[in-house]
Parts: sequence; C-alpha cells; structure tokens
Amino acid sequence: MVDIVNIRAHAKDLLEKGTVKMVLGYQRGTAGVLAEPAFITDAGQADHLVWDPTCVQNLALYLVNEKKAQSHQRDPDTRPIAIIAKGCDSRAVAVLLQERHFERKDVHVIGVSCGTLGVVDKNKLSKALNGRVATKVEPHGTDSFKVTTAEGFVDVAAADVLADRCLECACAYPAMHDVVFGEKHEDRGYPARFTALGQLEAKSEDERWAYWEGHFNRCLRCYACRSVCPMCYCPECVVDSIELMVDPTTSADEKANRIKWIERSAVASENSMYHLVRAIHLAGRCIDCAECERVCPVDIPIRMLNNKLEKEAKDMFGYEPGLDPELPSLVASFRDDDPNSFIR
Amino acid sequence: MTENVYLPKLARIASIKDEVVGARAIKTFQVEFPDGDMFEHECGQCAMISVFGKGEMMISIASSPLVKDYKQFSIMRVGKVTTAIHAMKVGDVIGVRGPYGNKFPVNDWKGKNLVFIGGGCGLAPIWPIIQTAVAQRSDFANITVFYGGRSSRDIMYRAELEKLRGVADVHLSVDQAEEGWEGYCGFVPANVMSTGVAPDNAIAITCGPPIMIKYVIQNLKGLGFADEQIYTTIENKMKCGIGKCGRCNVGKDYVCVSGPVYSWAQLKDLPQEY
Amino acid sequence: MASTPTQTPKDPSVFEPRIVAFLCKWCSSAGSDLAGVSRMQYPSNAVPITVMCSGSVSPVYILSAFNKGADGVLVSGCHPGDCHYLKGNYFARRKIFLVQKLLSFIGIEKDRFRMSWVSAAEGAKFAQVVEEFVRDIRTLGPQRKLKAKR
Amino acid sequence: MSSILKKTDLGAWAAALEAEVFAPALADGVWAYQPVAPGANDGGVALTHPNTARPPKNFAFPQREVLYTFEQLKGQAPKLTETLPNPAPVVVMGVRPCDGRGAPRNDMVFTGAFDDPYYQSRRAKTAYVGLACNTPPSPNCFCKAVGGSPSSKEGLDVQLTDLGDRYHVVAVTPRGEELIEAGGKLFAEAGAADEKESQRLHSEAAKCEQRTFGDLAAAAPALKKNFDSEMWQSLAKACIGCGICTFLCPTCHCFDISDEVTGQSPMRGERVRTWDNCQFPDFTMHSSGHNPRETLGARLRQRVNHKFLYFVENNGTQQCTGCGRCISFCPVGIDIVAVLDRMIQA
Amino acid sequence: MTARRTGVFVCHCGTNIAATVDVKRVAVEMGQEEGVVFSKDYVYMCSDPGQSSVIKAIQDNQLDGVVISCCTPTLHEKTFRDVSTEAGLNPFRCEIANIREQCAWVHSNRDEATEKALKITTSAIRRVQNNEALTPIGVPVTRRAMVIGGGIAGIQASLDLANAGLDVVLVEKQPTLGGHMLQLSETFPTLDCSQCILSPKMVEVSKNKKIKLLTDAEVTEVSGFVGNFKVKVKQKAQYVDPELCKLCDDCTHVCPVVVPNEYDQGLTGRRAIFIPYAQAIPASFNLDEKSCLGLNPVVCGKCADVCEAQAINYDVKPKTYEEDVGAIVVATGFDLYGLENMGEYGMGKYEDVLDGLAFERLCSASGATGGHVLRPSDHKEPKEVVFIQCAGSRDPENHCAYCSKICCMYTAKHAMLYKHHVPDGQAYIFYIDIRSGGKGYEEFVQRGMEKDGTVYLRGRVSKVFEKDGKIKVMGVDTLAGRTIEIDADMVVLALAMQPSKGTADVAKTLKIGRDKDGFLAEAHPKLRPVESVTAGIFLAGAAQGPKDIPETVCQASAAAAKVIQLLSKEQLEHSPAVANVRLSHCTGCEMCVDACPYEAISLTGGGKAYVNEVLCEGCGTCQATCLRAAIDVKNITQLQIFDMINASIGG
Ligand SMILES: Cc1cc2nc3c(=O)[nH]c(=O)nc-3n(C[C@H](O)[C@H](O)[C@H](O)COP(=O)(O)OP(=O)(O)OC[C@H]3O[C@@H](n4cnc5c(N)ncnc54)[C@H](O)[C@@H]3O)c2cc1C
Ligand SMILES: Cc1cc2nc3c(=O)[nH]c(=O)nc-3n(C[C@H](O)[C@H](O)[C@H](O)COP(=O)(O)OP(=O)(O)OC[C@H]3O[C@@H](n4cnc5c(N)ncnc54)[C@H](O)[C@@H]3O)c2cc1C
Ligand code: SF4
Ligand code: SF4
Ligand code: SF4
Ligand code: SF4
Ligand code: SF4
Ligand code: SF4
Repeated sequence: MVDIVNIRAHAKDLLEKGTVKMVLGYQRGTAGVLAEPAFITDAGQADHLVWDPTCVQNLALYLVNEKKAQSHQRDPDTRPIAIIAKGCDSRAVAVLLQERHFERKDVHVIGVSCGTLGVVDKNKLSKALNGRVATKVEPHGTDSFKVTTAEGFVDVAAADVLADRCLECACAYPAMHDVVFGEKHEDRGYPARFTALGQLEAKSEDERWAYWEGHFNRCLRCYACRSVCPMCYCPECVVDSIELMVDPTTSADEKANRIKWIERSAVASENSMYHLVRAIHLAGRCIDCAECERVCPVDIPIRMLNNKLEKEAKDMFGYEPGLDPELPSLVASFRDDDPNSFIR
Repeated sequence: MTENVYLPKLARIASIKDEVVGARAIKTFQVEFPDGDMFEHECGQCAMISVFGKGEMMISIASSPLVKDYKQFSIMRVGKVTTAIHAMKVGDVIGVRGPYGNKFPVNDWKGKNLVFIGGGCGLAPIWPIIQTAVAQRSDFANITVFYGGRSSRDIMYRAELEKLRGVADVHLSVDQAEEGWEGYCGFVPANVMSTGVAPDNAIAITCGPPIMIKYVIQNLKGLGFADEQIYTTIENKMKCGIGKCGRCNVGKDYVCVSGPVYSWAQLKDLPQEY
Repeated sequence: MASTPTQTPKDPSVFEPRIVAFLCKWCSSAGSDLAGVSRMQYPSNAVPITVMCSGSVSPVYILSAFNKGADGVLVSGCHPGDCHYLKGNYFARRKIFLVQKLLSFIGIEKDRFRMSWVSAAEGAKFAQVVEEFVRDIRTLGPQRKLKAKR
Repeated sequence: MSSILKKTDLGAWAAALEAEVFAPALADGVWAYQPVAPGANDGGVALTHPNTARPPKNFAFPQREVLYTFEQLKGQAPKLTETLPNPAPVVVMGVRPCDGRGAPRNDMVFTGAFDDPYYQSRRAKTAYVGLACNTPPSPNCFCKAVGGSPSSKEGLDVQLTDLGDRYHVVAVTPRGEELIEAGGKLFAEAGAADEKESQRLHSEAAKCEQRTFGDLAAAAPALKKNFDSEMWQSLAKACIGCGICTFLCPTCHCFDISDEVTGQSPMRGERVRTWDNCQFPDFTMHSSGHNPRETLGARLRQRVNHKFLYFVENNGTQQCTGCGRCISFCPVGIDIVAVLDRMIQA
Repeated sequence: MTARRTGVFVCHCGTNIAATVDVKRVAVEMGQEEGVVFSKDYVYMCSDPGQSSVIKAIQDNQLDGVVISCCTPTLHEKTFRDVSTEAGLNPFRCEIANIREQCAWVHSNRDEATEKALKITTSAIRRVQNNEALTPIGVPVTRRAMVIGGGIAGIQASLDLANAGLDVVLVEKQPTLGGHMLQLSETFPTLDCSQCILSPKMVEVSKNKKIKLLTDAEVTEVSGFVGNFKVKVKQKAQYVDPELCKLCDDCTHVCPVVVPNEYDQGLTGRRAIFIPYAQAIPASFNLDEKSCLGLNPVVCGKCADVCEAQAINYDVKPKTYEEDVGAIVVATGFDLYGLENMGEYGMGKYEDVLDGLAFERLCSASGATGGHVLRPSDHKEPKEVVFIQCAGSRDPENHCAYCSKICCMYTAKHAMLYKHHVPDGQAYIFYIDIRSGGKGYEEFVQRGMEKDGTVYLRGRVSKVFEKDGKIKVMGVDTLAGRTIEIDADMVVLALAMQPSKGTADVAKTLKIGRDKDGFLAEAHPKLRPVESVTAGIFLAGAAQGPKDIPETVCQASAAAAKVIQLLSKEQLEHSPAVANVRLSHCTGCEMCVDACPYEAISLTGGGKAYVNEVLCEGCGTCQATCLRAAIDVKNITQLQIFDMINASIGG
C-alpha cells in the first residue's frame, strides 16, 4: 500500500532542501473525480498532493514542456524536477532519456507502484455506477475499489473499472526510479498483454477496415491525443505542416516549401493519414500509458494502433520501449536476422 | 441571398515592380479587374488576396481611392502565399475580395498638417493617404514624410518618394551608416525626434514594425502630440476578413472589421494582443 | 528484342492500377535498367522514383502515396548484405515491416504494399516483381480506403 | 397550445417528417447525433441520452465546408465554381436546452455586417427539437449560472418534456408548428394535467443542484479587470493546448480557410473552411513568428474572455450556455467554472 | 527560391524511345507544366548537335533547371551535367528522366508508355525545380597509405606504393609477411618455387624505408574519411625484439612446450617460441603468448635465460599505433573452408585426408617432411592418392555456392608434384568440370594427364571411409556411367577458398561491404573491381574473391595505382548531395546518429545533430529515420519526394 503521507513528506523534504525545483504530482480537481496535475514548487503546498486510482495522467508530458520552456529562458533554473510516476509513466521517462530529451540528473523519479491495481477508466466507472457520480475512489483490498458517491459508498471490482491498459499492464512497478513507494506484485491476475489487441487482429481484413474507417471518420482532429503524449514533442508535427511555423527565424522559403502531407479537412483519408503517421512515429517509443486514448473526446481506440506496433516490435525484434535508455531506438537499429521472409 | 462574401473577384496582374530585393523582398503589384467590376475603397482598407492553390492573405490596398483603373498592393515575401505571388508574372490572375476594415478619417483631417512616419513595409498602408493628400494638395497644410529602411536597398517607393519632395517634406533614413547615403542614419523614431515636428494642428500617421511604432508613439508623445492626434494600423493574422474566423481580435475588436486603423486614443485602452 | 509498339487503345474496362515504385539507385534501379537493356516486357503501371537507398524511404512516403491515390506501393532495394551503403536496407526492412503490419492491421489489403530485393543483376526479377505486383493489384481493384475522397 | 406524443410514437414522427432526422444514439461508446433510419419505429429513437459528446453545431456549421472549387489550366485564368450548399431539411431531435441556446449565439456570429451564405443556407434548413432536462445530464452542467435553464426553449423549434411514457410537446417557432403538424394524429392535445406536470418538472429541474460561479453580471468586469493577472498562467499550467474544449463547445465558431489542391495538371482544388481552434499555438501566429497569444495562459484567457467578456460587449450576451462539455472532456481538468470563480473572487 | 525557369529536353534516341513513346507529345505536354518555359524533342539529345541545342536553350531562355528525358542517368547524367556547366548552369540543376530503360524498352503499348513517360518526366521536373545549386566539397589529403594484410597482395601493393614515393604502413596479423603463398611449394603453371619468388619481395619490403611494417598487428579502429583516415593499429606484445634476435635458435631447444605448427597445417609441431618459416620477415623468433608458460606468473623463463642477445623480455606490453593515412588497401586474403565442414569426406576424422595446403607443405622442401610426400598417419609413401576437386565449392545446398576458381589448377599441380615425388604412384582426380582459363593453364592440365598419367574422373565422390588401413573412396564416373571404388592411401581435398577469418570484423571496422559469400565487396563488379564502396578504401587479392597469384598481383598493383591516383591530388572532391540538418526541427534525439551507416552524424554541444559532410555519403537513412523531418539530403529532400510521389500518381 502506498501511503500518500510518505509521498508528501518526501516531496516536502525535496522542496525544503531545494534539491528539486518542482514536484510534479496530482491533486484533487474541480472538474470531476479524476485527479488533476499539480505543480508544487513550495514545500507548504506538498499537502495538496494526492495518490489514488484517479491519478490517471502521465505527467512525463510536463517534463517535456518544462524542458521546452527552459530552452527559451535566459537564465533557467536547472535543478531537477521531481515527478510522481507510475510504472508506465516511468517508462515514458526512460524513453525521453533514451531520446536525450533531458538527462538523468534533470529528473527525480518518485516511483509509485500500482500494486495489484492501477487507475480507473472514467467511462467504465460511470457505467459501473449506473449514473451515480463518483466523488472519490480508493483502493479496497487487492482487487476492488471503494467508490464514494453522493448516495454513499459502493464497492466495485477492480477488473470492472480499471483502465484497459492497467488490465494488461506488465510494468505496474516502476522500473526506473529514485525512490519508490509501494511493493512489487509479480502476478496481478489480469489478462495477458495484448489480449484486447488479439481480438481485433482476429477479425477479417474487411472487418478491420470497417472498424477503423468508422473510428477515423469520427476523429475531430483536435490533436488532443498528440498533445497529451509525452513522446509527441516534435517542434513541428506532420499535421502542423499546414501552417504552424516553429521558429521566428524560419525563412520564407522554408514556409513556402512546407510539405502538406495532410490536409486540414477532418475527413477519413486525412484522418487515417494522421493516425497512421502517428502510429509509425510512435513505434518503439509508445509505452502504452494510453493517455491518447483516454483523452479522445470521441473515444477512438488509438491505443490499439500503438499496441499493434508494440507487439510486432516485441515479437519480431525483441524490442521493448522504455526499459533501457542506453539502447538505440527501434527504427534506428536492426539485427541481421530481422524478419526477411515478407520481402519478395 | 446576398452576395457570397467568400468568393473573390478575379483580377489580372497588370504590372510588377521590384521594390526591395533580397531575403525580405518586396514587390508592388498593380492589378486590374477585367470586367471593370472593381470595388471602391477608402484609405487604410485592405483586401484578401488569393493565389489559388496556395491560399489567401490580407494585404493593404496601397493605391489611392482616387485611382480608378487599378488597385496596388506592395507585398513582402514572408511565407507561402507571398512567395507564390512573388513568383507570378504580368498577366497572371489572382483573386481579390474586399475592401475590408475601417479607414483613416482623411476627410476629418482637411486643413491639417499631416506627418507620416513609416518603416519597412509599413509605407504601404499609408501610401494611399499620401497619394490622396498630394492629389488634393490644397486641402491639407504641411505634409511631412519620415521613412526608413535597414539600408538604402530596403527603401520602397524610392522613385516616388524622391518625386514627392516637391510637394512634401521628405526625410529618408537608413538604420546604419552607409557609403553614398546623404540622408539620416539611424532609426526612424530617432529621425523624427532629431528633425522635430510640431504637434500643432497636426495628425501623425505611423506604420511599420511593432517595435518602431512603439518608439514613434513614445517620441510623438514627447513632442507633445495628443493621443487623438496619433494614428496607426495593426496587423493580426486573419483568415476571413469579415470578423468571423476568430483570430484577429484584440479584446472585443475584430481588427479586420473594427481595424486596422486606430488612433492611439483608442488603441491604448485595448489589450496588448497584437 | 523489343516487340513492335502497339497502338491498341486501352480497354477502359480493365483496371489500370497506379503504382509508385521506390527503387534504390544502386541495385533495384540498376536492375530495372538491366530489364530495359534486356528488353523484358512488363506492365507500365509502376512509375519509378529512384532514391539513393531503400533506407531513405520514410514510412510517411508510403502512407502519403496511398493517401494521394496510389493503388499499390513498391519499395525495392539491395539484397541484405549488399547495400551500397552497407546497411541502409536493414533499416528499411525494419521500418517497412512495421508499415506493412500497420497497414494490414487497419485492413488495407496486404498485397497493396510490397517490398522486394532486386539486385543490379536481376533484371528479370525486377520485371517479374512488377508483373506480379500489377497482377495482384488488378485483382484487388482500386485502392479507395486511404485515398483522399474528392 | 401544446400536445402530447407517446414515446413509442417518436420514431413514427421522425418518419413522418420530410427531412433528414438526427437523434442522439450511442455508437462506438460515444453519444452522437446519428441519422434516424427512415421508417425507424418506436425502438429507433429514444431520447435517453446524456448530452452528446459533440454539440449539434455542425448541422449549420460543419467541420469542413467547401467554399468553392478552382481549376486553372496553364496560361489561363483560374475558374472558380461556387459550392453553396443546398441541403435537404434537417431535424435534430433531443437537443438539450444548453445546446439549443448555442444556435442563436452562432446565428449572431454568422449574420450581421457580413452574412455567411454557407451557414445561413444550412441553418435555414435546420430545425431543433429540444428535450428539457428533468435532471442535469452531467455533473458539470451550469446552464442556470449563465442565464439558461433546464427547460429553456431558446433556440429550439419544438420543446419536448419527458413525462415518463410520453412527451409534452410545445411548438416554439412556426417551423416547430409545421413539424408537429407533419406528425398529424401522432400528437394529441395536451390536457391540463399534462401541462401542469410538465410545469412541475420544469420548476423541479430549476431547483436542481448545478455548478455555479456566482454572479454572472460580475464576470465581465472581473475578466476585464484581471486581463493582466498572473492567475492565467497558473490556471493554464496543466493545459495541453489540445482544443477539445472549443471543438466540443456548442458556441465556438473559429475557423480556418485553406486551399486543398486535388490535382496538378491542370491545377485544381478546393478552398475549404475548417474548424479551427484558439487553443492551438499557430492560431494567431504571424508569418514573422510573432504570436500575440503565445502562451497557454493567453489562450485560456482568450477562450474565457471571448465567451464572458468580448461576446457580451459585442452581442449583449454570454457565448457560453453551460453545457459543461469543456469541463468534462478536458484531459487535465481545466474548469471554466472554477476559472470564472477565481476571476470573480480575485 | 525555387527554380522557376525549367527546360525539358526529350530524346528520341533514334527510334529507341520514339518507337514506343510519343516523344512529341511528351515535349508538348511538359511545356504545359508549371514553371516549364522551354520544351523540345530531338532525335539524339546526347549527340553534339543535341548537346549544343541544350546549351543554347539554357542560355537563350535563362533556364535555371533542365530535365533531360532520355536514357538511364548512369549513362548520360554526367554528360548533361557537364553540358549544363558549359552553359553556365549549375550541374546539380540538371536531372535525368529515364524514359528508355525504365519505359520505352520495357513497354510496348504506345499510349501506356507515353503516359508513363509523362509521369516520369513530370516527376523529374518537380524534383529539379527544388534542386539547389551545389558545389563539390573540397577535402585536403594525407599523402600516406595503409595496406592491411601482408600476403603477396599486400606486399605487391606496398612495394608499388613505396616505389611511387608514398609512405606506406603495412599491417600484418601474423608474425611474418608472406601469407599463404609462403606455404606453397611450387606454383602453377610454371612450377617455380613459391618461396624463391616471394622471399626477395619480402626482403625488399623490410629494406624499403618508405614502408613501416607492423606485424602481429591488427587494425582496431578507423575514423575519418577518404583522404584523411585515422587508423588505430594494435600490435601484440613483441616479447622477442626483432632488432636483437640473432636467429640462433637456442631458445627453441629449451622451450618445454610443443603445439601443432599452424604454418605446416598442423603436420608438425613447434615450440612456444618459434619462427614460422626460415624466410620469415621480420627475421626474428616469436613468442606465442597463448602457449608460453613464462608469462605471468613466471614459471618458466627458460628461453630468456639462454638468449645471449637478450632479445627476450616478458614484460613488454602490446602497443597501439595511430596512423594518419589518405587511403587504405585491404588485402586480408583467404582461408580454406574449414575442415570441420567437410565431414562427408572424412576430413578431420582420418589423418590421411588432407587439405591442399597441407599437401603443399608435404611437397615443400622446407615443409613437414623435408619435401617427401609421406602419409601423416604412418609416414609411408602413398601409392594411390585421390584428389577431390570442388570440395565445398559449387554446392549451394550444403556449402559454398561459388567456384573457388584456382582448385582445378592447383589440383592438377598437386597430382603432378605427387608424381614427381612418387613416380610409381597413381593420382586420381574427381572433378565436376575442369576450369583452366589462363595463359598456359590448359596446357598445364593436359601435361599432367599426358605426361604424369593423372586419371581424371568426372563425378562426385559419394563416400569416403577408412577400411583396412586404406581410405576407400566411392564415387560415380558420370561420363562412363559406372560406380568407382578406389582404395587410396591418401585423399587431398581441394577445399573452397573463403575470406580469411576476421574479414567480417575488418569490413565492419573499415565500414566496407561484403558480398553474399563474405568476400569484400567491390564498388562495381565490372567497372570498379578494386574499389570498395567506401571512398578511399581499395581491395586486393583473395580477400575480394578467389584468385591465383598472377591475378592477385594484378589487382594489388591496380589498387596501388588507384591509391596513387587518389593521393596525387592536393584536394579531393566529395559529393555535395549530403544530409543537412534543420536546426529548428532537430531535438537531438540521436536516432539519426545511431542509424547513419557512416557515423557521419554527431550531436553538437547545443544538442543538435551535426553532419560531417565529408563522411556523409548521402544515403538518406537519417532522413527516413528522423521523425521530425529535421534532416534532409540535399536535392532529394522530403519535399522533392513528396512532389515526385504526386507526379508519379498523376492527376
Ligand atoms: C490588415 C493587414 C494588412 C496587411 N498588409 C500587408 C501589406 O500591405 N503588405 C504585406 O507584405 N503584408 C501585409 N500584411 C501581412 C500579410 O497578410 C502576411 O504577411 C501574409 O498573410 C503572409 O502570408 P504567407 O502565406 O506568405 O505566410 P505564411 O506564414 O505561409 O502564412 C500562412 C497563412 O497565415 C496567415 N497569416 C500569417 N501571418 C499573417 C499576418 N501577419 N497577417 C494576416 N494573416 C497572416 C495567412 O492567411 C497566410 O496565408 C498585412 C496583414 C494585415 C493583417
Ligand atoms: C593449396 C593452394 C595452392 C595454391 N597454389 C597456387 C599456385 O600454384 N599458383 C598460384 O598462382 N596460386 C596458388 N594458390 C593461390 C594463392 O595462394 C593465392 O592467390 C594468394 O596467396 C593470395 O594472396 P593474398 O595476399 O591475397 O592472400 P593471403 O596469402 O591469404 O594473404 C593475406 C595476408 O593477410 C593477413 N591478414 C589476414 N587478416 C588480417 C588482418 N585482419 N590484419 C592484418 N593482416 C591480416 C594474413 O595473415 C596473410 O598474411 C594456391 C592456393 C591454395 C589454397
Ligand atoms: S483526440 Fe480523438 S478526436 Fe482528437 S485528434 Fe485524437 S483521435 Fe481525433
Ligand atoms: S501514444 Fe498514447 S499510449 Fe503511447 S506514449 Fe503516447 S499517449 Fe501514451
Ligand atoms: S483547456 Fe483542456 S481541453 Fe482546452 S486546450 Fe487546454 S487541455 Fe485541452
Ligand atoms: S464554454 Fe464550455 S460549458 Fe460553455 S458552452 Fe462551451 S463547452 Fe459548454
Ligand atoms: S533524428 Fe532528427 S531530431 Fe533526432 S537528432 Fe537526428 S536530426 Fe535531430
Ligand atoms: S545521408 Fe544521413 S545516414 Fe546517410 S551517410 Fe549521410 S548523414 Fe549518414
């Protein structure tokens, strides 16, 4: 069991000593049951920190943003940032290290183990509560949650409300950390990795297209899936090629010669292009925090695309992202015996 | 149904003149409207110019409203559409819709001294007033023009400015000293200051890079100009030109409709979002 | 020897696929030249784009080709170990494998996207690869899934 | 005069309408306006939805609108072809009161000094059949705080009130009357009891607990006062700039116009208008790289100010109807109610 | 600014193109393309009048880009780029659209071929319109060369280079120069003594002041690029100082260790301190640290005790040399296909089944048996010897697919030598074909058959096994169509030649390619047979493919000539079509760094990718790897490819 009191004490200590400039964590929000990001810079505020199954976000994103902000500051505070990281989040930090986005010394990872549980899926929770509104979710034993609603307490089986990714999680214990709270549980007793993916793979080609076409059709191209992803930190995304320029020094020629890989219209063809490019660009980098899928306002199962490539990379190339920051990236490496038979 | 505001008129490029060459090239285009169905405009107004296949952009109409056979645009090459139009030839056809925006209250300025202060590409929006004032010279008192570029090669409308010397007081400047340059060396605001202009019965109209405008206004205030005596234009990114696309607003004002012309009296109360 | 050119107009009922073929300069493009020198005949549907190395073919190119309306995309490079640039084709193989899996996963027919190894000596193989590819795509019909609908 | 429609007759009514009818349905886990299949019987339409993920604004203002097409042979002048839509009539059923109030606000934008022919030709063909909220469909509802109510008829053509097995139906506009007329015998005249019950539900709903930020009238002055406040930065600290909040908002209307080239020889393409978003960094970025709203804070301020200050100054009313979508769907919990609260209190 | 005044020139190539492609239509339609201001067709674009017309058109129309729609760029890209230069247009503003090999010659329907030609040409137009004007990158040159491998190939190359006045570093892995040739007894087709012709050359090397000889040494690291390589060479500890060693041989007498002598193919033994051959260069004894007992902790030390010259020192350390050179010749030679692979012929199982080199050692006067052909098992003279050709060669299923080229000749030689040593013996040769191309080679083989009575049996050996002190060889004579059984006293296998051990590592260190069989790959099989794919690195000898001594020497001299040519320039020109980083987009993720096959990219202090343009070969791997489109190869940028994709799809 993770006791928030310990985390708060640790955060307070870090801030008091000034060893970190900020603690990235979670706090209660006003918008709903999910916790919201907290940016604690003052030891006095450490008590705002919460830790419970509503801490769904992958805060590694804000490490990226902070780094970007720093590059614009004249005299940046270069002390490390402490981040509260679940298992998946810690892998995101590892990928960012692998991509030299920042250095190990720039981050202090406060790992928290999800134990046998994980975080809730908002939609599943509201379904399980049958319309009632949750105001608080706490772990209850090793396989259920105690949910508080206006009408009282409800006990909900974890398997019913855990986020899909948590159900298949193989890294509930943060591999990379400076300190860690909570224990490691080898067998969590949920379905194996890629179970959901397997069901989709088993469909026929036409069924799969029908499935994806329907989903892609619906995409608003709000890019929330991209904005929330810690790995989507490119200064200019292929979809920005429409207009965004990244730098006041960008020349007229560069702007005039921008490639329009994707048109702005949110139609199926352009949306597919967006999602396919994104999936390919995340191959070997996505660590399945599933933030992209969670934030999608129209529930597009984006995670499956990433999952597919993750699985192929694992099966065919023995590559798993976010485990070793020293390894070259999936597509920046190869083995002589990579699969060859698909080539004619 | 009323006329479709998004549909541009087709216009033929009648002449192209290189004003400035190099990295920040400026070209002046005069365009004609084939069936003579050209719109009327007022000083300070703009038009949306289309290069089909590339996009649209908002450009000040740089010819005087008194000119009835063409419209003039002076365009700096900075990005996609501007690059495309710079590559066009005489005879090529572009789209033009407009006019958009408010206008300089030139009629209210009859009998006054006009002081124009421009820098870089910022001569374009005020050029129509200069042209109008020159054409109706007797309606106005003194006309003074301050204009500067980074170097003498960056000075647009050079020949026209020289010609103007007969009827107006023209002060050209370059940012840095340069061989063969006989005018002022230094920034435009400093030129204004060192030359000195009297605020009495005067209207100052300034346009240019934001930083220049800032100092010009500061200096004009120093010279005793009242907020109401200072006019400028602001440029924000625009897509529709008709106050709907939602990006050019400064506070409640959509610059494409309520601007781009502002007196400092109006502008100083608006949020600094331009 | 070259057969005498025919003037027969195209039969509009036959579907003529539009194929983009990325050929590496040193092996596959050279292989296609050899096919030419040997006057081997193959369908004209594949339009070659010669790139320096199969390793330079970004997945985005492939996706874009489909998006712009290609019915099929071919990437061809040197055999493993033969890359003019030592190992560009190994990188290509990995990337292209992933693209192929992804395309097939979302339901794009597997046969629309092909990779082949064609050496400078394999003119006949080049002709055969194109021949087969065009044949396979003919049976699949036009690619409408990813094509921009306009 | 009001009438009664049995719930089981809703489908028949839809079928009787000479229009494309849309109603909320759950598809792929998302509540969205879906076409009601012609001939859908009682089972086909049932208004049991919470608020849809996407508001019904797209019926008059679709995410993508082709303004015109162009084609140009080399050496010749381009040819433009106007593509004004001429849609079949559309009836949107089950519109919640907050979304209903979105329509007149969008009308304000797309009419005025410059009429927008695309919006207008679609809008003229669109009718909204609303559904009063007996209970708030979302914990983030705050229609009352922005001058609306769970039974507001503003912007609707017909209002339905759920009486259990039947709807109490009120025509709000002449178009609404036509729609009811088209239903013919499906509608029975409402009895006094029904009307009373309907009223009771409305006043019951008006008492429901909702989120609020205090005095609506205080919002605009507070925002004006706090324009330069540091609070904007800290409030927006977690914002990821995604733009969900505006894409899903029933009243957000910002758009982009761009050229999409579809062929090279001859060069041809479409000029399209697409939804755009004040939360995107490139939204206001000039070619020079200068960006008047560079920070997330400035962009959050724009969104809130637009709705609660500028729109009020220009149109005399707020541009927010309290649907709560931007709160519920914000990935990081940025909460316009809380923001207003803070601003008013500051 | 992008090119705006493009010219298009469509070639008929006589009727080669025009017969299938409607060239006139191509010229007319291309004239309609955006930015094309001039377009024409002509019967032979590459002819003098054709070229002049291009020059004239460029000048008259101020063209800033031209597309020649003709044959493959391999043939005339250079021609037309030179033409452009002559017309005052940057040569990189000229592109070739291949409508002959890739179009006219492979299609027969005129409409279809024309459509395709249109697309290919449009594609080239779009590309050229975004081509930058480039100038080749100048690189200064270090006028010094390295030769790796001291076999006959390396020796010849070193001598040629030194005699041309260049400084040479010769690196040899073994303690002595000479390579395999030093193992041979007599050489075909003249049967002159191998050591007699080789030793003088070895001595010449050791005497030549221009040659720095490093034996016992291997290359461990190569950085830099053509004209400016930095090579690290690691030399094993030289426990015996060659300068001091007097070759007295006192040491071997006291050494208690005996190990098989690899220089005699294991037919004899040697001590831990030994000299590989009497003719070894450097002329010195060597201490084999693997078998010596005296090293660390000192348990033996006998040899040092007896060495009067005090040449032995157990404490010396390996040395690393750093050499700056402008070019490298790789001559790392061959090894025989491993015995262990030939189990079917009893190799490694029966003592009297030998490989060719062992047989050479049996024949050699300096060899194991003092020049007598004796069976290793019982030191008796073999009376019936079976030679099996193609042992491991030409057998794609089980062994090597290729022909080792020299085995026919040396087997004929072996049979002959055998007959000279054992006049009453009988030699049988199993063969598939006899390949005896070469001056005097066929005559040599014939002489063996006729004069020395060698029996040639065409067919494969199916089984080899020991029975009653004999080695039974079962085979089929496919010409006579009968099975054959021979009770042989000795079997000699003409094992396949394969790249020497460690070739893979050398190739990796040097970043040069290997072919499918593992031999070092030449840049072009016909036209650039001595160049590797990496500029400045050349190949010689059996490392590049099986060959005999004359061919090896030829190639060695050719490689030397190439190096001399290269290093005769003050400056080298490197292609400017290299990768280019868009700093605004680069996030410093290092993916390109990992992917670049030439290690041309590194990260700057500012965390941005930096391309060493001289190392970059322009392959574009980085371009496809970078997720952020931050790196583009000049003149084949993503934008250009995008435009080309559109053009290729048409519409
Ligand atoms: C009222 C007004 C008057 C102007 N007058 C002139 C003038 O007389 N001469 C001149 O050279 N320039 C003028 N500009 C600036 C001109 O509009 C931009 O330089 C131009 O839009 C850049 O287009 P681009 O496609 O080349 O650049 P890109 O960077 O490729 O821009 C893409 C798109 O963004 C929009 N955009 C980008 N920056 C601006 C901007 N500053 N203003 C409006 N839209 C923008 C346009 O829609 C453009 O098509 C004026 C701008 C405004 C608002
Ligand atoms: C049984 C047999 C009989 C033959 N008879 C004849 C004949 O009669 N006539 C004829 O013309 N040819 C004959 N040949 C062929 C002849 O041996 C070769 O053509 C010749 O030896 C090739 O020379 P080379 O220098 O390329 O290779 P090698 O002789 O193999 O020399 C390569 C040298 O490089 C060194 N080396 C290897 N790796 C490294 C490294 N990493 N670093 C430094 N040094 C390294 C090796 O130690 C060796 O000294 C015969 C071959 C065989 C097997
Ligand atoms: S979050 Fe959902 S709707 Fe938004 S761009 Fe991503 S997939 Fe599309
Ligand atoms: S792609 Fe989605 S699941 Fe993967 S790292 Fe990004 S946000 Fe997380
Ligand atoms: S406020 Fe929320 S929904 Fe809006 S842009 Fe920011 S993160 Fe996205
Ligand atoms: S601002 Fe938010 S609450 Fe208000 S109408 Fe828009 S989405 Fe609904
Ligand atoms: S791969 Fe791209 S972003 Fe990464 S270091 Fe290289 S150029 Fe920069
Ligand atoms: S193009 Fe890129 S990957 Fe290829 S050699 Fe150059 S830098 Fe290396």
